[in-house]
Amino acid sequence: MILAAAKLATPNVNWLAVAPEIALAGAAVLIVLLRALVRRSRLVYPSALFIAFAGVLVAGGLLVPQWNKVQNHGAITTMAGMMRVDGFGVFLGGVVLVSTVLALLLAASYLEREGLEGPEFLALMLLSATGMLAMTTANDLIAIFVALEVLSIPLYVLAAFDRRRLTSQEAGLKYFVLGAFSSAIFLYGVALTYGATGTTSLTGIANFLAANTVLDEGVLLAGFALLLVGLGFKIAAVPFHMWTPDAYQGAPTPVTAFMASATKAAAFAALLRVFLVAFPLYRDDWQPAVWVLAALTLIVGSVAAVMQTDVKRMLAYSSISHAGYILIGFQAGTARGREAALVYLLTYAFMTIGSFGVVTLLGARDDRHSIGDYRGLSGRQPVLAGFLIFFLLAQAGVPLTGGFIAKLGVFAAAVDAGSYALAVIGVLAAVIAAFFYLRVVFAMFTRSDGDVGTATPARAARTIDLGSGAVLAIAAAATLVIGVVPGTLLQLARDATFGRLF
Amino acid sequence: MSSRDALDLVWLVPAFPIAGAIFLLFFGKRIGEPKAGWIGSGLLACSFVWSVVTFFALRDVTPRAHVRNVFDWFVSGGLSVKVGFLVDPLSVTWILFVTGVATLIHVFAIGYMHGDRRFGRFFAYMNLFVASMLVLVLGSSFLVTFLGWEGVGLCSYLLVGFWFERNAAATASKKAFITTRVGDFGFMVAMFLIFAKLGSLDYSTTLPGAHTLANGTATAIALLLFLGAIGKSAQFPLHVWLPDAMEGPTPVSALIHAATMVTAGVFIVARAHPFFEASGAAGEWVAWIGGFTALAAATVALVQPDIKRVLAYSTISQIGYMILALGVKAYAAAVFMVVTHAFFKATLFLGAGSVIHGSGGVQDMRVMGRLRKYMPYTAGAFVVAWLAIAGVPPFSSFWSKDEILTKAFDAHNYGVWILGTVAAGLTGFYMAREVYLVFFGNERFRTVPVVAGGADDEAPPDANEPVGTPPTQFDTPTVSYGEPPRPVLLTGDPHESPPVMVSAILVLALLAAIGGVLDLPFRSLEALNKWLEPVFADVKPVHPPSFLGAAALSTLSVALGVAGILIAWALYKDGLRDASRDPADERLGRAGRIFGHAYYFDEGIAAAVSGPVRRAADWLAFVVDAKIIDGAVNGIATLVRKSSDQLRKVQSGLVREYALGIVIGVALLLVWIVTRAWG
Amino acid sequence: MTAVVFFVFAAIALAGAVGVVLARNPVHSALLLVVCLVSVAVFFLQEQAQLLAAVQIIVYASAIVVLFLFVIMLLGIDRQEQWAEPIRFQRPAAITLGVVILAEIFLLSGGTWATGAHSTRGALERSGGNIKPVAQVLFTDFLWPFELTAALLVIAVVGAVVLARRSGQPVEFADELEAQAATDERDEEPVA
Amino acid sequence: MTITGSYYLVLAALLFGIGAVGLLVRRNVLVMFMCVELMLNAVNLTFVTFARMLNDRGGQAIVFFTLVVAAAEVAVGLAIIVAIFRRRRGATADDVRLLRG
Amino acid sequence: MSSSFPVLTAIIATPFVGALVVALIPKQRPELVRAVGFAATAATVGFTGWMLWHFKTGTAGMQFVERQPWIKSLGVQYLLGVDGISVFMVALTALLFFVGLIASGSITERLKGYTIAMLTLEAALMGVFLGLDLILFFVFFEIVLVPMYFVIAGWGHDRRQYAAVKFFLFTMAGSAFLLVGILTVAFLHQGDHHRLTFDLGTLTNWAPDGLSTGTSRWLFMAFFVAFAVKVPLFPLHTWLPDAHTEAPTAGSVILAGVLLKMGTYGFLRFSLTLFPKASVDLAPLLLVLGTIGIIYGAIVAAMQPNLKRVIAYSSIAHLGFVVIGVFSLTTQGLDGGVFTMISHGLTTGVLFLLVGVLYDRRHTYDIAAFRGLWRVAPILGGLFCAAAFASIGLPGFSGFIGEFLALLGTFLVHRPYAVIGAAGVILAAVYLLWAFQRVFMGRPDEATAAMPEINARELLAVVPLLGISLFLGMWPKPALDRIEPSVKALIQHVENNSNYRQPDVAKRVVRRAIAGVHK
Repeated sequence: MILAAAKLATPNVNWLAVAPEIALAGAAVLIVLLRALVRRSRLVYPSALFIAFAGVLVAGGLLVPQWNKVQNHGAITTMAGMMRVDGFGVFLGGVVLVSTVLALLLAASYLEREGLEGPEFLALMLLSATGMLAMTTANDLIAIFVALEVLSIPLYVLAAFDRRRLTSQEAGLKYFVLGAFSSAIFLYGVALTYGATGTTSLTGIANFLAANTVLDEGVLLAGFALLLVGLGFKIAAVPFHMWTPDAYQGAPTPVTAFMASATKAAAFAALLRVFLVAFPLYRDDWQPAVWVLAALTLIVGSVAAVMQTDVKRMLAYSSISHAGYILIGFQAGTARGREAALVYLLTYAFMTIGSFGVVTLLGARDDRHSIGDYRGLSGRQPVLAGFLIFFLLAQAGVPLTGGFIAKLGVFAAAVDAGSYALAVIGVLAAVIAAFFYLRVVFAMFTRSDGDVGTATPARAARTIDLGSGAVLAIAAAATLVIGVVPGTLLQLARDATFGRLF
Repeated sequence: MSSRDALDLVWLVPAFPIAGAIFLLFFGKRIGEPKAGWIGSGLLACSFVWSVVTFFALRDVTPRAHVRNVFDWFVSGGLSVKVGFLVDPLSVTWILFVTGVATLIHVFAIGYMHGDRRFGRFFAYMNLFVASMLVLVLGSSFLVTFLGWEGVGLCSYLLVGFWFERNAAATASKKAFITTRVGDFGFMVAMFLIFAKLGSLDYSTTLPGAHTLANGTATAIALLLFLGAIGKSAQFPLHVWLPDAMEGPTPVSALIHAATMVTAGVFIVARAHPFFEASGAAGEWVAWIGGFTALAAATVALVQPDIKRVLAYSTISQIGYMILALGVKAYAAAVFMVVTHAFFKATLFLGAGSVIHGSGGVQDMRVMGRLRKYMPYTAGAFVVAWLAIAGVPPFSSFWSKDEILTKAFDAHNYGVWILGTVAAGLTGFYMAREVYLVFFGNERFRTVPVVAGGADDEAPPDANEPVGTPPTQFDTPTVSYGEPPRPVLLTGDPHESPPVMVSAILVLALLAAIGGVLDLPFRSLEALNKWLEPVFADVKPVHPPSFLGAAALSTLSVALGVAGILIAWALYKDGLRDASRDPADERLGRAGRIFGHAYYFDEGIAAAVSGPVRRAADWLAFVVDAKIIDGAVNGIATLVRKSSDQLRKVQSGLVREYALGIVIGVALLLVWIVTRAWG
Repeated sequence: MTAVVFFVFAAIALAGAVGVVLARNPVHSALLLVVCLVSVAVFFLQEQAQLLAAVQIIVYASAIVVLFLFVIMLLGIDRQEQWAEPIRFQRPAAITLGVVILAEIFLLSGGTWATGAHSTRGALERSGGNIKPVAQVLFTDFLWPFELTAALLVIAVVGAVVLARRSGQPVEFADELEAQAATDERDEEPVA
Repeated sequence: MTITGSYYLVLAALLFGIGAVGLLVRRNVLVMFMCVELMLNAVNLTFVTFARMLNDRGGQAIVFFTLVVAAAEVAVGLAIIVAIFRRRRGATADDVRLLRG
Repeated sequence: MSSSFPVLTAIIATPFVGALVVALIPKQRPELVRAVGFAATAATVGFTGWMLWHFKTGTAGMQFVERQPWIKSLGVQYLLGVDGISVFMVALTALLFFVGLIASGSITERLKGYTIAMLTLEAALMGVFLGLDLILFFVFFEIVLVPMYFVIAGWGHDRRQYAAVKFFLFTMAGSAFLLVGILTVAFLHQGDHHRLTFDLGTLTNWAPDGLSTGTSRWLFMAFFVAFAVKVPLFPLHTWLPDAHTEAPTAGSVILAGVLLKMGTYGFLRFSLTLFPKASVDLAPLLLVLGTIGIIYGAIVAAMQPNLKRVIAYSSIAHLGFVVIGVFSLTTQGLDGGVFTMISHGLTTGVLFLLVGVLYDRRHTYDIAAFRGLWRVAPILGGLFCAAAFASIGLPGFSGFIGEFLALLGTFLVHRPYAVIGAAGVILAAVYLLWAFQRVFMGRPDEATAAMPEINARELLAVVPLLGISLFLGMWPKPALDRIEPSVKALIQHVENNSNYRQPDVAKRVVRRAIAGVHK
């Protein structure tokens, strides 16, 4: 048996490449162990928290040498080609980890406040982040599929984590049912692609398609159409978006922030990689479809948000429309488009986590966020109101915020690629979006003459704790810096996408 | 100091009143009555003196024109406009009588405006008014003239609406400004056309260049300028503002009618006559409009009950003569008429002012009568001016009007000549009617029952009453045709005005009497004609009339004038038996009503403005703008909101529907894929 | 022989699948799912995936379906389901779309399904079991996803524990939520 | 007659379709979830069939991952279902609609 | 200060730094907030004055140019410069903000936020007029919306939410097309020259030849929409009356005085330079809309029952003159257009300030609520009267010079528009004098009789503006001398790149003179 095992040609593992995932998963496992072994100590939760942050920070720290290595020596392909660590992956890995650490910071105080302390929460979040990280570097449809599940399943649980709230459970259930459904569709797409090309490796597919002309391309086309559906579901592209408002609204707010930022980054990583690496030759087939998806996403996301009365739900819709902007960058299919998508994802992560961060702090115990409750906020909570106004304006794409640079990038990519109409739809969607951002802004800014009965005193008295404060400060600072001096970030994004993806 | 040096200082002429205006605007209230009035009058007198100096200086230079550019106003592209003054016989004639007459009116006003709470401001406006007029006539280019032209408009607005507490005054001032602005539109477009064709707006380059223009262009320019003239000179159809302008204090009316405003139209046509010369058709238009206005306004004046209103229509009529003269290219005659008219019309208005002042603010002639007994000097001056305007030789207007009619006849423009001649007869009648009703006949101001408490009719009426008094029935002292005679409130007898007023009237009356010597129709005595010759040198002379023919024509017009006077004498020599019944009106019957209502022209416009025009504007503002355009904007917003609501409905919360959404997406995506694979 | 087996079990599989959908009692659905899964296992056998066939029956047909049945019993929903469809058009739309999508897929396949390269991860054994070659691939080429599935299992355990743990008093917000929605709509100032 | 791969693939597609339609038409969450299993199963069949047609080991290996994923999903999914329906009657998906709009 | 002093950056940065300083002052110290606000705006006025002093007359090019790379990967630069077209807009902005803060003395509620918003707004507007990189310009163009939104929404009147949102969305929708247009120009240029740049100078040199006729027309229209909304041109104007009416006094002053000019400035700076051919071809569209604006704005203004709306609609009419002047593409027209931009800022500013004075006393803009105010408050009435006549375009005030030149320039090439536009001059008198009559004339009613006269602070805000308007009306030459070289260069650029030739009036005169000799 030992001999037989020895005969097995184990693939060459580049440990640097997998180290971040190991760090995250290791931290998660540690927390689980801690939870299992030490049952009744007050220290469990703080230590779990410490481990979680340590894990994320270590993982993040490991991205730095990865980046340097990748920049200096080219991409690392390892795990039998299942994994490809390149600038693109590292960059989005960074986005994921930044989102994770911010979401963790938010969650830390939120859980305490809501009496939901659970090391499991942290473990699940870390495991989900592991999946996301794996997704950013996955170079094989199966790896993507598994990573997709690794990131999704914890999210189902996390969405339903607040057991006292029916809405939280409902969010989990809906997300789960539809997530499983879309996974099945995605997997069928993988199957068809496999049948059509004989491989699930992205590079393999690309090479195959480059070397062979597939005469009966129907199965192939159907395959990647279904892949588009599966990933479109994760990024909440219309018409695969309908879970988003419900799941985002129902889930505990830090989870929503995490879902909105990190998941989107990971899913876009997969989407971009699959289509730009595996199917660049079929651009004419998928590009129009993506065009339509982007347009629909922009329009529906923005329009549907207009009449929302719940701020959290409105933000969910706005995240849908943001996906539309990123799709614009994807649709361009150029290096500029990829670059723009990356910039957008990072900026968006800061903006959206910032927004949800404020919402987290303002949420009542029932996690309702009626716009009426925000009335007069600038008087009661000037700092929080200021942050939220800033984040909302940034999301609206006001210049000198990251939101503008991000939008500028995708529009530039669209125009560069000749997709003028899509650019126009994008800018008009931004106008509609501005409408509902402004509604919230106005509500906060309106003079509160004490006529607002719904303002919960507890909420009014709530102070900003250290963690949340840090999140808001970091997110705001980042959004601002990106808006004012975007040079470094744009250069990073350019380095991340320099040349071909494979 | 050489003559040229003196002419270079011509800017002093408008500078005096401008300085006065600025000074009085800021310090008028502090200085108070009557010093403010004396300062205003004094500065104007300085201006007159300097005008005289300028006149003598100009006599010494050849050619008889001098341009003094003060500074570059603005330069844009090929357009260069300098603020400069053109001193030539035409402008000097104007500044002389303007400053002279205006000074006297100012002096008169010191008495007339006694007790007004805005005494200082009144003189500031008056000074500015004269200054604007001086800029207008002295301007070396169309644009500088236009500067004064608009300044005149502004001041007329301020002065007509001086007693703005009265709604009638407020409305009249607005009407004056807007109506003349219609004319200004013509002036502006004329300037555009002149610049487009001649590349400049200076008189010195454009006027000599006028003859190079195509006939049509010249006609267009001429008629557009004439539109401006119509507005300022209150000719048909833009005459409507002038009768209402009576709402201002009487010295203002005198200034408007005699010196500063209505003659501006005559001036601009005279100044720009090369364009009219270059155009064949423009002159005809001008002559006919002038003739028509002269006659029509005279008919309206026949039956007016208001002492000032008769004079107002008479002004329109007289200016009609001047315009007629311009139309038949009798420019010098027109200028002559302007000057004489300034004298007698100023006399008449100040006389009327004196009457109103002395009789407690009454303006209704039907309740006057036999006032010569109470105000003899005023009556004397008024009679002189009456004879002058009626064209009785040897008073001034005889000479000027006669010259115009002769020129019209010589120009073979017989239609116009007939209009003018008939109007001369009517002038005799209505002026005689006024004189008889006011100064002769029976005393009627005691026969009408006195209503207690009607203190609002006093002039100046409301300016001194405490704030917040409710408006009274008679907001304005002006009496319209068809209104019953108003009750009179007189605590004592009517009285003569103070010396400061009377002296001004008497000086003017003297001028009115002898003004004719300026231009007697005898060789070597045509002083004004000769003086103006350099200006109108380019006018093709009509063949000189035979002396006999001219004499015959004058005899005819004088006869008509005298006939008019006699008829009036017959009708009014005993005054009125019943103040509410006017014999002339009754004899004219329906025509009288039409005349009385000024052919319903003004009323028609008013009805149109408050009716269909207003409705159309309302429709534009509240239907087109608010409902359609803004409605479309809000409609888009509503559309988005409705769509949003629809999308919310789609988002039903039912997970199976969400799944259906995904499946629909898959199906559609595959449709596209199928078309790609099989297409 | 293979044809007969195929058609018989295809019929059974389809019947089972249709049965899952049509059975009004969830217990029946679960049992019919087993039928379907077992039939598929037969196809696995036919296609030289012996190990998979076994795993299919052990993991799927037994463990998973048992879990289903367990939950059905736990929730006490082993009853007839209302057959009425509350959502209008859901059924016709679902069936139409299902047919359309299938039609599209068949149209796209056009009879030639497998156009890909052969044996990219190594050929299958023609005779004998495929256990060894498949396992070999699993631990070499598919090492990374394999490692990731470890995380998946941790997740499944932790997730299930977290969710099923009975703690904290549930709060009913439903009524309040709806009331809030109503007031929200009233609060809204008309904009644009 | 020979049973080519296409037969299996068509069968798998049919199963997949039935599963998808089932998910749409059934109101019981558990049954919906079973339908997902049906779909995954169809995919498995597809993979195995392709593996045979392409003579590739990969296809079979992939099925293992599907199975693991399905198992994990079932564990978590059922936990969610239990958590949410423990206090309600029935397990009807349509009843869960606090969140909408 | 040396000549290399980055004065333009100082002009943008000063108010912004002021805003930051204000942000650090505690709420409880309103007097400090005010002091810093005044200091910042005054310093901006000072820097602007320095710039004006050192501005070289008689040259067309950009002066005080500052150039720094900003976003390298997109080739975006921090590029500032000022020429004759923008120099007075900068000055006007500095002045109006200074005056606006003086006029904001009645604002006590949330003064800090207000001051921050105003100062940010000033910085952004300065950036709009100084930015010479298309993206930089767009950044400022867009950012303007935010503080303006807050000024309206935070300190406006009853329908402020509606007005603020409408303003924001309307103008944002317009600039949406601008952004796409800008990107398109830059990328098409990149296609030709393999260098992505948004430098206006570079693109100006390339675009006229580099773009096909069709493309340049589309792009012109994209730019047009953005600028037309800002101007605003009929029928895209309906945000304006609402925004102006609901904004607080200083907000209205800035809106009318500066914000609207962003549109006309945009036409001058971008549309004409980048798309000269399309500008010539599509000028009739602009002329028609401008002319409609003149007449329509005036008529609708006349019918408004709300004094502020009257003035708001009058802005539509005034900007109509600017538009026809600019698109007459003649020296006089452009001179007049630019001059009217300045003049309108002054006169309408005064009118809004005075209406604000009324509002502070009576809390209404309803014309019917006032009567006979002149009697009660002679100085206020006199100033309003003067401002009204300045706005009407009375010679002697700046308004006349601008409108006259604009109409004259238009007349040279497109007579009907000029003639119709000139008719608008009549209508201006109608609506303003009518409103003036209703508010200030007649017998004062009791409510009006109790109103106090204008106070010293308010006078301090109003008088300088009116004084400058008078000065520029009497002696516009210094301004025109600085405007004209840039205007001429712009027309030269248009002529070089199209078959349009400005009519040379001077030549015509020479010809005519010769003809006259031969006659």
